[in-house]
This record gives sequence, C-alpha cells and structure tokens, in this order.
Amino acid sequence: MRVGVFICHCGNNIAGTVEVAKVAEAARMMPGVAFATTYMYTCSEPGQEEIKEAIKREKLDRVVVAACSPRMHEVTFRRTVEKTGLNRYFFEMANIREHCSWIGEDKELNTNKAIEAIKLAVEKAKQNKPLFPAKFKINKRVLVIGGGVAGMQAALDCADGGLDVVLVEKSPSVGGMMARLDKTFPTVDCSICILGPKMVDVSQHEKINLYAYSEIEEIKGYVGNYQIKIRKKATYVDWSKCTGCGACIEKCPSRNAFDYFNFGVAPARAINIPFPQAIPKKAKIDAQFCRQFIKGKCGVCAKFCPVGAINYEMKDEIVTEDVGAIIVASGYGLIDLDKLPEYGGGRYPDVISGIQYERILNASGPTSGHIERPSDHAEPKTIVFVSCAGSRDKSIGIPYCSNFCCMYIAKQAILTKDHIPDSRSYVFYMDIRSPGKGYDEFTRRAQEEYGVQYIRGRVSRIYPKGKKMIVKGADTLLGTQVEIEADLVVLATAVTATTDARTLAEKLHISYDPHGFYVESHPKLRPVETNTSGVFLAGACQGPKDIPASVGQGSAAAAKVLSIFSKDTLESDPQIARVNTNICVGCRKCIGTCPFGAIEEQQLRDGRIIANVIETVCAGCGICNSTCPCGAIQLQHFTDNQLLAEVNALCLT
Amino acid sequence: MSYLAGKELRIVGFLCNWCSYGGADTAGVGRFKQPTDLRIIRVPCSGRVNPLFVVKALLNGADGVLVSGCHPRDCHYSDGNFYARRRLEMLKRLLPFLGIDERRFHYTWVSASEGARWKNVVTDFTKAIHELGPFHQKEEKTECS
Amino acid sequence: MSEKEYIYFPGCSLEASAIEYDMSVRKVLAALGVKLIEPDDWSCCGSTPAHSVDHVFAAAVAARNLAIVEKMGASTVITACPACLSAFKKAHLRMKKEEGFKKEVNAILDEPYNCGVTAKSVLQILVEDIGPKPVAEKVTLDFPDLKVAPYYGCIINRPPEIMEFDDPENPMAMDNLMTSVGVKVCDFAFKVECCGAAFGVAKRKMVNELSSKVLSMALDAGANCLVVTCQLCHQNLDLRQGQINNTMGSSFNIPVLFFTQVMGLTYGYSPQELGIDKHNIQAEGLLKTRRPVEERIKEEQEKAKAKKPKAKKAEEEES
Amino acid sequence: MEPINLTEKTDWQFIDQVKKESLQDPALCYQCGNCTAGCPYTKYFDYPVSQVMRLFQTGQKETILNSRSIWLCATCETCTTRCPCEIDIAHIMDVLRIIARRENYVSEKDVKTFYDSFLSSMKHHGRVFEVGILMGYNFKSGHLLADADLGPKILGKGKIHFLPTRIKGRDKVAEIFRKFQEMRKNRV
Repeated sequence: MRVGVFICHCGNNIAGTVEVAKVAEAARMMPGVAFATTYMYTCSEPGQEEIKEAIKREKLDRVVVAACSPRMHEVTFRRTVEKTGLNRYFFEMANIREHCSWIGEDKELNTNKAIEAIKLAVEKAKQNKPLFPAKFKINKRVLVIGGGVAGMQAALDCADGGLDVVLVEKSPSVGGMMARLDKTFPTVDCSICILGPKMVDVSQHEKINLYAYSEIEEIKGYVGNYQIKIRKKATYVDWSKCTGCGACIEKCPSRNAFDYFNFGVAPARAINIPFPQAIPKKAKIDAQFCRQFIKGKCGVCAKFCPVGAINYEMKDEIVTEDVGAIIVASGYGLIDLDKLPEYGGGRYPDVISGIQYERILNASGPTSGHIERPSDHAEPKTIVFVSCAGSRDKSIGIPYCSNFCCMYIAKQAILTKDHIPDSRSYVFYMDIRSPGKGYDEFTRRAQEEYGVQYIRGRVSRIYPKGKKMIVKGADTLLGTQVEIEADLVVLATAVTATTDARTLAEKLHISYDPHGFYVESHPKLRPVETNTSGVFLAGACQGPKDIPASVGQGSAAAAKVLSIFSKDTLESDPQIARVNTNICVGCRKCIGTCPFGAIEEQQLRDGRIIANVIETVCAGCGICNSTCPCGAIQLQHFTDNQLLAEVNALCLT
Repeated sequence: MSYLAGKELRIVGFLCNWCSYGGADTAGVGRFKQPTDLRIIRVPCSGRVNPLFVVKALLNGADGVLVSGCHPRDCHYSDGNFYARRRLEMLKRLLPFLGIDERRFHYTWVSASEGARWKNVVTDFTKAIHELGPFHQKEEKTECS
Repeated sequence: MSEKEYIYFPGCSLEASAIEYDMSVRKVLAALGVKLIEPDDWSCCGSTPAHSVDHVFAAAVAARNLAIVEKMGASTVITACPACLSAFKKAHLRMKKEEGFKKEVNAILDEPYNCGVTAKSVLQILVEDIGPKPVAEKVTLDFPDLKVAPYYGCIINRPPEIMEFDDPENPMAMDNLMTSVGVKVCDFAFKVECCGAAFGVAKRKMVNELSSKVLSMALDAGANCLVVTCQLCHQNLDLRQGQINNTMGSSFNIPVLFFTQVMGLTYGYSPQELGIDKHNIQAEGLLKTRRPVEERIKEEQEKAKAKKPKAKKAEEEES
Repeated sequence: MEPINLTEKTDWQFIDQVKKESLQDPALCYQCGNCTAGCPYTKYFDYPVSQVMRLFQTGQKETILNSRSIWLCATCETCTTRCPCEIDIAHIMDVLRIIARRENYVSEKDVKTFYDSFLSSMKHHGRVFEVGILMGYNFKSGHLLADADLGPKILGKGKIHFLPTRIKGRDKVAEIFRKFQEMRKNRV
C-alpha cells in the first residue's frame, strides 16, 4: 500500500502555529506512507494538480490531506483523487486547522498533535475499501413549510420552474408577518399592495397546492423521497362551501376572542377571517372562544351561514404528500411584553409592541389606520419608541440583535408624523443599525425631514402618571437621565424563533442554535442549505431577517431545489450498512434499533433468515453496527476495523 | 509513545459528524483556545460508538475518553443519541468493574453552533483527566487488543 | 393550625427607633400560631456601612449571627428588616459559592459559619409557609375606607439572584397579603423606587426629595396610606415627612404603616398594641373607620341580591 | 475639558484591581445607559453610573476615586437588577468605595463620617446605638444640629434609648474588627 500525505500550510492559518515541514518529515516515517509533502494552499487549483501528479508519479493508492475540516473540503479532495481514477473513498482527511492550529497555543504541542492526526488518518485510509454509489429516482415535488413572504417566493419560483409545490401554512391565511405591516422601509411602499399580488399568484398557480391552517405532523424518508403527513386543523367551516361573505362573523355573539392576526390590539369574534385580503378568504372558528364549544349551545353562525358551511363536528384531518425536497420558511416570533416588567408591558395598555403599532397604523387594521392609544382611544401627541426591547439583552437570554427594528422604528416614526403632523416622536436607541441599501439615508430622513428626536441611551422604566406614561431613560451623550411624558410607548420587542421551531426541527432532523434558529450548512457559503440533504432554509427561521433578505433566500432555496431536481436520479451515499450473510445469525436486533426502518428480514436459499439493508432507506448512522452482537452488519467507511485502526493508531503505538 | 510525555495525556474523543464535530469546528473558527491533549475520531453518529471502542481505548493506552453527540431530540438520525446515552450510561457504571475509574470516561452533547460550549467541555474534561493523572502508570493493566 | 417555630432576628433598629415594627410582627405572628425564638446575644448585621469597608469584614459581621443560628440547630432565620436580610443573604451566598472567601471570613470569626442557614423575610414566610387562607381567617375587622399603596423599597427583592423571592420589578407579595386581609390596594408604580435609604442623616435634602416623589406617586395612585416592609423607608417617609414638607414646600399628611400593623389592625388589635401611636403621622381618622367584618359581608350579600336578576337577564339577551 | 492622553493615563493596574476585587468584567458593558436611566441618585452624582463604568473601562483611577458618585450610591440594586449585560454594577460601586476608603480618597466626608460613626457604635456595643451614632456623627461632621428637629417627634414614644444595648458578645464583635485589621495588614 502506498499512502501519499499532503500537508496544507493554509497560508499562515496552519503554518503559523504548526511546523509543517516537521510534520511532513514525521509522516514520511509512518508505515505505508510512500510520499509526503507540504503545500501553501492545497485546495487551490495548483494544489489539487500537485495531488493528481503525485498520485500518478508516486503510484499512490491512498491519499491523506491534512488541512482544514473535512466538513469544509472533503468533497473537494474526493473529487480530485477520483479524477485520477482512484476510488474517492481511498481519500482521508486530517483536520489540523479547526481542531489544531487554531485552538492550541504551543507550537510544539500543535505540531505533535498534527502528526498524530495524520497517523490516525493514514491508518484509517489503509483500511479503506472502494465504495460505489447507486442511483435512485427522485420525486420532483417540493414541500414548502410556511406561507410568509420567504415561503411564498420559494413556492412561486419552484412552481414557475415546473415543480409541483405543496405549501403548508400554519395560520388560516398566507402572508405571514409581512401581511400585517402597513408600509415597508426604506421606500415606504404599502406592504399589502406589493404582497397581495404574490398571495393571489400562490392561490391561483396550478402547480401550487396550498394547505392553509395546517401543520406538519410527520416527516419520513430522505432526499428525493419524503413522505409527509400534514395535519389539516379543524376549522369547523367547510371551506369547499364557504364563500368568505362574512355573514357569520357579523352575527357571532362571542366578541372577546383573541385576535391573533392583530396581536390582540382589538378583540375578534370567535368565528373570523383574519384580514380582508386573506388567502384563502375562508372563515374558521376559534373553539376556545366559541360559545357552541364552551357552553354547548349557540349555533348562531350555522343559522346565518347562507351556504350551510358550518360544521361543529369537524375533526382534524391527516393527509399524506410525497415530495423530494423540503424548503423550511417557518418564520419568527416576538417576545411577549410581560418579559419586560420594568416597561410595564401587559400591565399598562399604552405600552405596546412594534407589531401592534403596525396594526394600528394599518388602514385595514382594527382602527382603520387612525392612530389611537388603547387605553382611551385618544390620538397620541407624544410617542416614544424604545429599540432593543429585549434584544441585545443577555439577562433575558437574547444576546443577539433583532436585525430590522432600527429600520421599522424609523419608518413608524415617519408614518406617525404623516398621520399626526403636530405629534412628536422620540426614539431611544443604542446603535442605529442600518447597513442595507438606502437604509441609513432613511434613518437620517426620519431625523432631518421628520424631526424625530433620537436619544442615545436605554430606557430603564416606564410607569403611568395620570393619563401619561413616564418614560425614564438615559441620554448617554448628554451624560444624564431624561424623562419623557408620553401618550403612547412603542417597544421594538425582540425577535425570537417561533414557539414550535424546535419541534419542527426535530421532525426535519435539522439543527438549531441555542435560540431555536435553524443552523445553515455553512454561514457564508451554504446559507440556505442544511446538513440534511434535501432540506433548505429561507427567511427568518434561520435568524432575524428583513423582507429583501427573506425574499432573496426564498429564491435561493428554490434555485437549490431546482438544481437537484434537474437530474432524474440522485447518487446514493454508499456509506451505508451492509450485512455479511455468512456471519449474521438472524437475531433481528438491528431491525429493532434502526430509526429508519431500513433493515428487513431476508430468507436465504438455504432457509436461513438474516437481516438485509434496504439501500435507499439506510441513512448511514451505524446504530445497527454497534448493536449487532456478532459484527455481521457493518457501516461502510466506518466499520469496526476502520474505527479500531484509528483507536489503535492513537493508543497502542 | 508519540504523545509528549509530561506535557500531555492521551485523550481520545469520538465525535458525531453532525453536531459535535461541527461544534469543535465552530470552536476552531472562533479561535477558542483549548488544551491540546484531545485526539478526535469522527463517527457519523454517537449511536455508532460501540462501548467496546471506549474500553479498548482505555485498556490500550488512553488516559481518558470523551464521546460527544447531538443534543437529545436534535439527532441527525432521529434517535441515535438516545441509543448512545443508554449504552454509554451503562458503560459508565460498568467501568469500575474493569478496574477503570469511571471519571476517565465522559459523554456529553454539543451542537454545531456551540463553539464556546465545546471549548468548555474539552477544557474541563482535560483538566479532570490531568487531576486523575496518567492511567497506566497507576493502574497497571495487562494490555489487550 | 399547626404550631410553627422560627428563629427571629429583630435587628438593631427594631429594638429602638422601629420598635413598633417589632411589636406588630410579634403580635401578628403570634395570632397566626407562630412561635418566635430570638437568638441569644445577636449582634449588628453590619448593614451598608460594613460593606463600604470591605466585603470579608461585612460578611463576617453578618455571618457571626448566622453561625449563632446554625449552632442552635436551625436552618432558617427570619427577619423583618430588609437590610439585615440582604446582609445575611449576600454573606451566605458568597461564602457558599467561593471557598476562598468562606475561609477568609471564618478566619476572623470566633465561631465559623458553615453555610447552613437560609435567611427569609417575615413577608416571605407569611406568603410561602403560612399562606393566604390562614392569614385571611384571622380577620375580624374590615377597613372600608383604607386604600393602601404597597411600597416594597429597593432591596427586599433585589437583586433577584440574591434575594430569591417575588418579582424584582413588580412584586406582588405584599399586594396579595393586603388583599387577603380585605384591604384595598392600588396599582402603585413606585413600589420599588428608592426612598433615599441610609442617607437620611448625612444627605437629608436628597432623601427628602426622593421620598417626596414616593409620597406624591402614592397620592396620585389614589392611596390614603402607604404600607412598607422596611423601617428605613418608614423613617424616611413618616418621621421625615415634616422635613419633606419643609424642604419641598409640600403639605403631605399621609400615614405610613408597616404591613404587619395593617394586618394587626384587621385582626382586631388596638393601634397602641401595634405601636401606631409611636408614628409621626397619626392615622386616627382612618383607624376610626374600622368595623366588624360581618357588616361588610352583609352589605355584599344585599348588593349581590339586588344585582343578580339584572345580570341574568343581560346575559340571556346577549345570547 | 482637558483631553485625556489614553496612552499615558490608562491605569491598567487599576482596571485589573477592580476586576479582581469585584469579580466583574468591564468589557461586558456596552454603555447602553440603563444604569444611569434607572438610578435614583443620578441627579446627585457628579458622574452618572454609566460614566463611572466608562471611567472604569478606561482606567481613570483618579477621577473615579475622587468622584462623589461612589459615596452617594445607596446600593439600591436598581442598576444591577436591570443591567442587560448582567454586570453587578452596585457591587462595583461598593468595591470602588472600599478602594477609595482604603486609599484615602473621600469626596463625601459626611457619608463616610456617618458610616464611621455607625461602625464605631457597632464595635463598642455589638449592636448599633442610634442616638450614639447621631451624636457621634454630629460631633465629627460639625453638623451639630443635624436631625435635631426630629427629636421632639420621637421623644416620649419609647423609641429612644439613652443607653446603648450592650451584648455579652460585644468583645467578640470587636474581635472581628481587630482580626480584620490584622488581615488587611497581612494582605498589603
């Protein structure tokens, strides 16, 4: 066996704290190593050429590259060795950057660690066997989870690209957060005017199948072949009959339902349609507020519905859809006002959140666009905006910036001046974050043209005094405490992951960060991919994001799906479990442990029952491998022998 | 022995590819300085770690073994880490019967985004192993392979 | 009611300038079947002056008392004074957390403290150990005209990691306790603002200004009485109310009672028994409005009778 | 205002000292101003709390230790409770006050005199004797009639004891004072 070892300097990233020449020297002494060299940037084109030439020149049959993380460049180098005719699984990578040169401070120890990492990789490579991927057919349908602007963009792009799209939206209408906004920064164009047409396109596109008021129940399968169970929540209204006329809403006697769409700014009826432009425009009953459900008698809506669509007996329904890829665009949430007790949110009605103010500003909102404060419906003249209400606040577990509040506060302050010319707006801020195109100009406009007073400092307390709210803050530029007697206080509440983000991630087998935002494959280079192939991300479910960024990601995710669906078949990963039929005793333990149901019984010609791995279903976790009492089932590329070779390389020598 | 006697002890880590290996990468990208003793073996899932690998490593010369996977319920393969937890917990209880101090073995969960947590896991475990000292000088074990 | 026993640390002020707080605590807890045992030979907790000297020193003077309690075989000590409470909790938690600190403190103590005593406020045990029902059961007198502003002061709940009780921004323990004994409570925004604390002597004007804000916010909230948990607050708000009026040109005349005094009043004790006569601002007018609780119950029943048919009708109409 | 030459005037040793004694890290502070906004004493401070934190971050030892703010802080814990960066600011103020006392920077003599009077009462009697504190303070501060107006209000109400309560263990309390002095000598 002739192993070649290529040690990367990675500029100074590795060579700065690891003596690469010494490492190469040590590698040459390792049994089986025929060749070892160093290179400035192994991943560069000449670097890869050097590997190819060395394979031919030195007749290498195994290749080890010691460089960055295999999560970064394993695929790159596998392709390189494959081009010389060598099987790609004869390649191994030693991580001497992320796990070594970047974290150790002692050059001698780092150098030694790098040598050992290579020894481990060499021993593993010597055990490697050639593996060959199989091909399987893919189902060219795509599931989009979330019908906000990111999800709709993704759905429309996929559908326009010829794919069948299943769009699942949790709430009764598509539109998401953007549908609630009045205007959008920095152009101040009407939000629903630009979103409305997209919503209509979604509902009318023949390639899009919309499930509104539905949630993901279960996801099974793998890239190319997913089986999705969707829970259609009971609306108690037969949507095939409902015309959205609104007669039921008008007559509904239960007038104190919580209005989810308006974030509770005004009460709703127990039967409702969230907003005039809703798609689909169908009514649904919130059972927890409905008299028919609480008291067992009412029936008013059923009496007044002209088409007989009301059905109090309706149950949730589970439907199944098969798709080949999934785009997750499940959006974001906001912290509750009562997380900020010093601001009195939830305790004092005239302290509201930014999204609530957005509904108050909105012409189709509960106040028809007239700005009035909740306590006495008076028009406020002094309005205080508090940015970072919960954001950048470690003490409540939200250390991050919520990304778009600085901008929407500027917008709301501008709109306030437009609505009430004799009003005064104050904005408490720590930093104005406006790095988008035209954004900083916009915040300047708020100050220069609209006279919004920006105060650099945080607010410590808000409390009522008579009809006013006293806002007690600091002006750190003046170096003093300031107080404002406000009529209305708007808190830019922190953006969070949605409450069910974690549950959904677990169904999808994708990772989330400590705050519940989904983790992308690579923060710079693979921003819409996840580590689960076939699952893509779009919008604020990955982190707080404004509209342009969300739309961009929606299109990006769609492009990723279109690109994998451009072929009819996909290559399966050959790193899966295989059964040695001679050793298997048919104990069936592996069948019980496999999380994917990828192992079945198989009867051999001699009548023996043994285990058999269904190639396309096995995901390659290797749980069966460590369960098998006789070592008959082995995960290819991570066999017992291969892993023990690594252990022995570290311990025995 | 090729490890630097006197400065380092031999610590072997089995890391799942999806979470903890990524977490260790994240720690590296963030330049979170760590002790250098740990050597990492990449496995697809913590559920792939056969308890025998741990025992073999310890009996063959390792002073400590660390297994790290995805957080429970966040496993790339659904339940792999649950299997791992069951097996590894059992292993922890069995180690004393093999004459091995159970503190030489530790399993934990670190996600791909938790670079700072990874640094702490490595630092704490390395410190704990150094406090226990080298395994094979104290407790002479017959080598088995 | 089961007999409860607590080690009770009065503190220096409750022996002298706030003796009425001590009197009312003892009265009310006795009525609730709680036995108080005063540790022998306790000493000053150190308060603010000690921790402006050194933290080891401050912890030592506090921990001396905790060690005495520990030696008595108890694991809890209660006190009515927030300053003592804060001193005990800070000393205890830091000694528990930092071994080195504990060693330093114990090195200057005659008897070492082994971190086995939790300090709690009288308010806390009333809420957590006794509970609203027994507290309410002892009420014999109703106080229809009394409307209190519950004033917690700055340190009884803060910082939350150390005091470990109630909400630091909107505490409700005293609000709920007052409601339990049938007293009307207003939503008081200045519950936790600082009154000026221990600066009364050295910085009188500052304290007068801060306290005056608290009083005026209480009046704004519609209160005719403040209820406090801290004798220092009481001193600044009651004893210094005349000073406040002189300094600020105001004319406050609002009684300030300890919460235990209000409880005692509803339990039927006389103002003298609760030491209310020792206050600067006398609450005579208000105190006269007490009446047997039966009268209220009767009134309520009548009201309910008058209302009921209407309410039913309205509901029917609506549906 | 004098420009500050940060190269010369950053007292790194002071930063480290306060960090060590308070176990708090000034780098965590992003100067949002919440402490200043909530502090009941901002009006009376020469440097609002957030600026005290800034002076700490930039190692301006003389300015901090000469400031009145550190003496006027009542440890009401508002800043600590609301700090979004979880810094125990009240504790830092405490440590600054301790250092100022130790190194003889006392900008608010009256406050220190009151504290001293309190401590001396405690040292002698084991418990504090309120009349004694007041008299001691009035005598040392030169404000002979401070709070004399309150006298008539409480006389005859059984609140004023003209003799201190002396506890049996007062020598033990005095012993804490003595041993602490000794410890402090050894620390230096």
